[in-house]
Amino acid sequence: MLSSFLAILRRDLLLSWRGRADLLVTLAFFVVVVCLFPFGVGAEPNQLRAIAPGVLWVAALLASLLALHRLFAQDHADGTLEQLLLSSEPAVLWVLAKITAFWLTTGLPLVLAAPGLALLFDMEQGALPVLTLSLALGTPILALLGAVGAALTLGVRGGGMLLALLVLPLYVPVLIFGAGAVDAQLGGTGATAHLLLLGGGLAGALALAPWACAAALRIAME
Amino acid sequence: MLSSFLAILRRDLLLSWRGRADLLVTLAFFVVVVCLFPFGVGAEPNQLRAIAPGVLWVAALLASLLALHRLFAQDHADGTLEQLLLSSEPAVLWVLAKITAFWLTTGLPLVLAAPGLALLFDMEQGALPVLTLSLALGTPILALLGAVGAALTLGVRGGGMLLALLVLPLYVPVLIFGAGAVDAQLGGTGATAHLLLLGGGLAGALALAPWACAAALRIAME
Amino acid sequence: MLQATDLACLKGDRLLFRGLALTLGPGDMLRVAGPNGVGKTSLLRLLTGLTWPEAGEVAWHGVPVRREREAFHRALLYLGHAAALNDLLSPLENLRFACAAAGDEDVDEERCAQALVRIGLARQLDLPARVLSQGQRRRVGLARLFLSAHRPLWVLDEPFTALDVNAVAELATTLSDHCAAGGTVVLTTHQEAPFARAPQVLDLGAYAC
Amino acid sequence: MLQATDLACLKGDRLLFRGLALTLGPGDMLRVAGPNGVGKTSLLRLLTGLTWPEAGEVAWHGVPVRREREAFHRALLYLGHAAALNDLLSPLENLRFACAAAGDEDVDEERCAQALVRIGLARQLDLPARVLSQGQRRRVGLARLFLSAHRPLWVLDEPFTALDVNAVAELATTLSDHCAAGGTVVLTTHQEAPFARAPQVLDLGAYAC
Amino acid sequence: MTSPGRAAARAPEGWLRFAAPQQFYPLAGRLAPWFAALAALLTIVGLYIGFFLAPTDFQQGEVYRVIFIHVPAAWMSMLIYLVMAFWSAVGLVMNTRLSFIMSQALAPTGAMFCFVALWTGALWGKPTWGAYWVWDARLTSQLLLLFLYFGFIALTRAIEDPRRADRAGAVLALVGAVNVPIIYFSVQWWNTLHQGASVSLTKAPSMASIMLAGMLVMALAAWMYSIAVALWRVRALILERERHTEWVGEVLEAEARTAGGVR
Amino acid sequence: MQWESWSAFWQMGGAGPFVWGSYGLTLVLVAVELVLVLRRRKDTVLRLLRWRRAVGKDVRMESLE
Ligand code: HEM
Ligand SMILES: Nc1ncnc2c1ncn2[C@@H]1O[C@H](COP(=O)(O)OP(=O)(O)OP(=O)(O)O)[C@@H](O)[C@H]1O
Ligand SMILES: Nc1ncnc2c1ncn2[C@@H]1O[C@H](COP(=O)(O)OP(=O)(O)OP(=O)(O)O)[C@@H](O)[C@H]1O
Ligand SMILES: [Mg+2]
Ligand SMILES: [Mg+2]
Repeated sequence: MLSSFLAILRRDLLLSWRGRADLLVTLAFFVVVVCLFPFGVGAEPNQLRAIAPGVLWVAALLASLLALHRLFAQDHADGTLEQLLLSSEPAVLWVLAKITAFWLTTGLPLVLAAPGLALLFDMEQGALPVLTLSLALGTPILALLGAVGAALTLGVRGGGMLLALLVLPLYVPVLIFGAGAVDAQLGGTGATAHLLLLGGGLAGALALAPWACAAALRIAME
Repeated sequence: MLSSFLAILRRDLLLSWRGRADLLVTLAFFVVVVCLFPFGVGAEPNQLRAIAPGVLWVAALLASLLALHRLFAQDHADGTLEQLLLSSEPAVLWVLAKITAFWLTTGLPLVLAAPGLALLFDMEQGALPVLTLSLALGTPILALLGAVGAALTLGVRGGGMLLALLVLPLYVPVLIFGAGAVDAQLGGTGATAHLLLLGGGLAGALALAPWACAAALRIAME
Repeated sequence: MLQATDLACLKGDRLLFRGLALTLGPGDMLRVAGPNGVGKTSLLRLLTGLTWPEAGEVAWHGVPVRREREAFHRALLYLGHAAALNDLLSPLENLRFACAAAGDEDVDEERCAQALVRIGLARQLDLPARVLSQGQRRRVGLARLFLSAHRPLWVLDEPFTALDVNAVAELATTLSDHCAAGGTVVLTTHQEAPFARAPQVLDLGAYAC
Repeated sequence: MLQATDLACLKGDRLLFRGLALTLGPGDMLRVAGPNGVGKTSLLRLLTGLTWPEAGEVAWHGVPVRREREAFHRALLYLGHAAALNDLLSPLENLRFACAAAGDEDVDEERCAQALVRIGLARQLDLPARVLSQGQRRRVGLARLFLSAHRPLWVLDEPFTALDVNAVAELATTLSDHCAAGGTVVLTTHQEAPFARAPQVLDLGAYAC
Repeated sequence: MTSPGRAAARAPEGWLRFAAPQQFYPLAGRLAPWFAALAALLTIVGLYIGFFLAPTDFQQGEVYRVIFIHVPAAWMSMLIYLVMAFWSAVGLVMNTRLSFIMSQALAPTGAMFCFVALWTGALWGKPTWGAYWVWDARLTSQLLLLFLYFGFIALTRAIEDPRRADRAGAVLALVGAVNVPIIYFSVQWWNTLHQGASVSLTKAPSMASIMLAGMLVMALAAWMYSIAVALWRVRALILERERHTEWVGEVLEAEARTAGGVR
Repeated sequence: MQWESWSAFWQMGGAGPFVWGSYGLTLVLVAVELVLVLRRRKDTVLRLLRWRRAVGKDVRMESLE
């Protein structure tokens, strides 16, 4: 059991490493979206400071969203998914392995890069740990929820965008609590409540999403 | 000549129609991103009004960007592109046809939807025509520049995101003048200069991008 | 023992076949034949449990395959039209992963490399699969046969496609050997291949509606 | 007249072949043979001008193909490994578009439908290509042959793959007819096919490095 | 059939001779150390001027000494992109491999200078403006230039077939070069429209000529450094690309014989 | 001479971290680049030698233009 979990984790990490571009480029997208904002809304420092947590979180969300279609698409197209479903191991196991690898290669870099970008918006240094923590708790939820969406839209025409439409509503609560945590910290009310909620959400998603995802994949193969 | 231009235009429009979801979903993505913002940055009306043009333009830009990978990917994967390159018609012609169809199905809906969304942010009614016009001039530039990026990254590992990295710097001027036009109108200085510059940019992109794109496609087939 | 009773397959508006029954025991090799589009691939996917039949049932040792999925899939090797190759990984990595994911935990790197060398990919062990030729891609998938002798049931969809003459002959031998050792093989092909013993033929055209 | 001189093809670290020369005139049929991975597909792509040779030159009626690209491509029909089918369009729409895009402006809906019926897709004219079987997909691509008699040079990469026995025979006849009418055919295949006159064989293995 | 013509084309006279990788490889090997030495020398002189001769700035204090690295790096980053675009154009028009190799050899160095300009600017900004980053036009366009560099490098690395990588990179470099001035002016306009010139780079009204001298010397050093590094990188790339040729075989054998002396 | 003592030099009138941060990182980047560039050719030579030995002498071509 564990060994096939590890085999899949290892392979997916290896794949990201092979397509290194992919790994860096999710990050690059995040960076670029964040940097784009000032061009849209103007370079007024106070305004930028006020919208910084929201912009960072929305950008992280979009970057995760964009990476989602890669989660199963390749394996679906080349027949690997078919083989995985014919494996005698339980599907939740390898689904979880794939999601873990996905988060490690797309979510984690965002978490690590966010504080640096926050400085571009001149965010208060005291809020940086909260920003990082909120992303560290929130991006795995995005990955888990997104995986269900990705599995549901697999091979469906217009899949990529349909996916966006399906998961964005699910992402909204994460966004609210994530950006809210930073805002609360900046506003002085403390972010504990928000962060606890995010943690709870993560636990819930971890418990449910892999099952939903496995079921969706089996349906997609019909 | 013209007949093959039309044949390709017709087919790409038909394809979008078949994959209707796609068409609606670019639009849906635009809508959702715009609606996401208030959740990220908080619902303070003045602030929202101030960032409205920027948010709308950034969302339009991201929506166009996301749709880009579909421009050639399918045709590349199934061998159609190979056949097109072996056609005796000049490549610029069908490249332009594809870009036109692409804009009609992804850019135009955004242009039409934008005024409605602007009202959600309580934007001044006087600025709506300028918003629409700036998008009408700007989104074709995005499509043209994006097509070059899409052609360059075709079949390259990490393509989707690499594409984002390549084109986003090129999109910045469009974003600046587009959002700037609306801001200028709202600020009372008049948007004519911005719109003229956008128009000039469109003419330039129309003259150069299809060639660059055709060259890039030929290179991609090597 | 694979048994199908009264199978029917509906695709969109079209009933491909119905009332199809078959029983395969150890040592049997079945060739599903019929013109293009008659439903061979569809039948094979039904037999593996990847899709549900419209009517009827597939059973493995008397148990419907959907009921004891895991036991059935431990006994099954299915190679479909798609080669299940990731373009970024080398043949060796692909094969290694395919075995690990299928639950063959005793297959190590060494044995995978041997299988690939045996199937004629000695020079391509470390190339990314993307650059392989069609026939070479096909071979990577087929290398799993050498590592799956312990799986009694092999279901192969057009295994000979894109292979050159020598490879076709060698593959035919491998399949014959598997049957001789008590395995069961179900395959489709439009090509003639030099099997040791002519396989049974199921002409799907006869069940077409 | 297609002429290649001193061709060399380099893929990554591997020089597939070099010093390859060939001349094909009207009525010639050439079968490029050799084991998997020897470079047949690569050679065909060089001949069509899709890729640059590492050394040497391909000329059509004495003019390098890259120089007068349009004239050459008006004379050429190339069908590669990929079927150039869009999954959302029906065979009819796909074929219609393929002809229009290639510049065959006189091919109308009627003729396309006839070609598809002739190749055995009468019942699938309006299905989306996504649901077709492998052999049916292949046939849609091959239907272009019936509409391309005016193109003298046909370059076909494994045209017989996935086809059933009848279709193979009919395709062989079509190709023989094209040559008899003064056309030129270059093809690769690992299968035997009943050509009217045995084609010349270019054994690529002999040029391998 | 074409070989005689090709043979003739392969031995052009004069300077053009060095367009052949085979000729350029040894030349680059001979020239690079000289440029490197020159770069080291100029750096020492420049830093000496910068730190020991140039006086303290009466407005900014000592922090201004960042200028001796900041400005040369900024200039160099812009110049290198233009040079890359130039070589790309030459490559596409004349179909010479060496030109593509040149532009690819320059890109990492350009990106490095671009990053240095950003980094030093940010460190300079904190004490002078109170923030590491403001959305000033010049800074912003520098940032976008960095993205253009990253895009170029990522694209050429992601494509394995060298010929495709060459040409795709060249198209991108040209498209980017057309856009660099557009980006620059649009950013400038955007910024001034929005917030007026609340911050502008303090162009010291009377930059002491000794400061100017230090800056220029350092800029020259950056030139020499770039040339040296690019030449070295070109050598590696040429070997890689021409590995199938006779002459590379000879070079490799020669290097193997003097094993250990490999540089 | 600008500086009263070495420590004054290192402190840069309070701007030490900024100035030395700039020069320091630049130095590091330049050093890294030089090492990478010089090693790259060495690696290439070794790799190609190994490759040539592996494939034998067949690969040689007189011209590739
Ligand atoms: C991240 C921040 C910064 C970036 C990206 C940046 C970028 C640049 C660029 C691109 C140039 C060359 C422009 C040209 O020659 O046209 C330049 C020059 C210069 N920068 Fe910066 N800069 C930054 C911060 C600063 C700061 C904080 C100062 C001083 C307060 C400064 C002072 C200068 C000066 C004096 C020049 C020379 C101007 C000239 O010769 O025209 N820079 N910078
Ligand atoms: N939605 C649909 N409506 C009508 N017919 C359909 C639909 N989906 C699939 N079909 C038909 O079902 C058949 C599927 O056949 P399948 O792929 O099993 O054929 P096959 O025997 O494997 O053929 P081949 O030899 O070409 O591989 C095809 O004839 C296809 O046209
Ligand atoms: N980057 C690379 N490095 C090494 N070898 C490569 C590289 N790219 C392609 N090749 C080899 O080049 C050959 C390409 O062969 P091609 O596709 O032309 O074969 P083919 O003769 O059509 O074979 P098939 O009969 O299987 O279709 C393969 O052997 C492949 O392994
Ligand atoms: Mg089939
Ligand atoms: Mg082939």
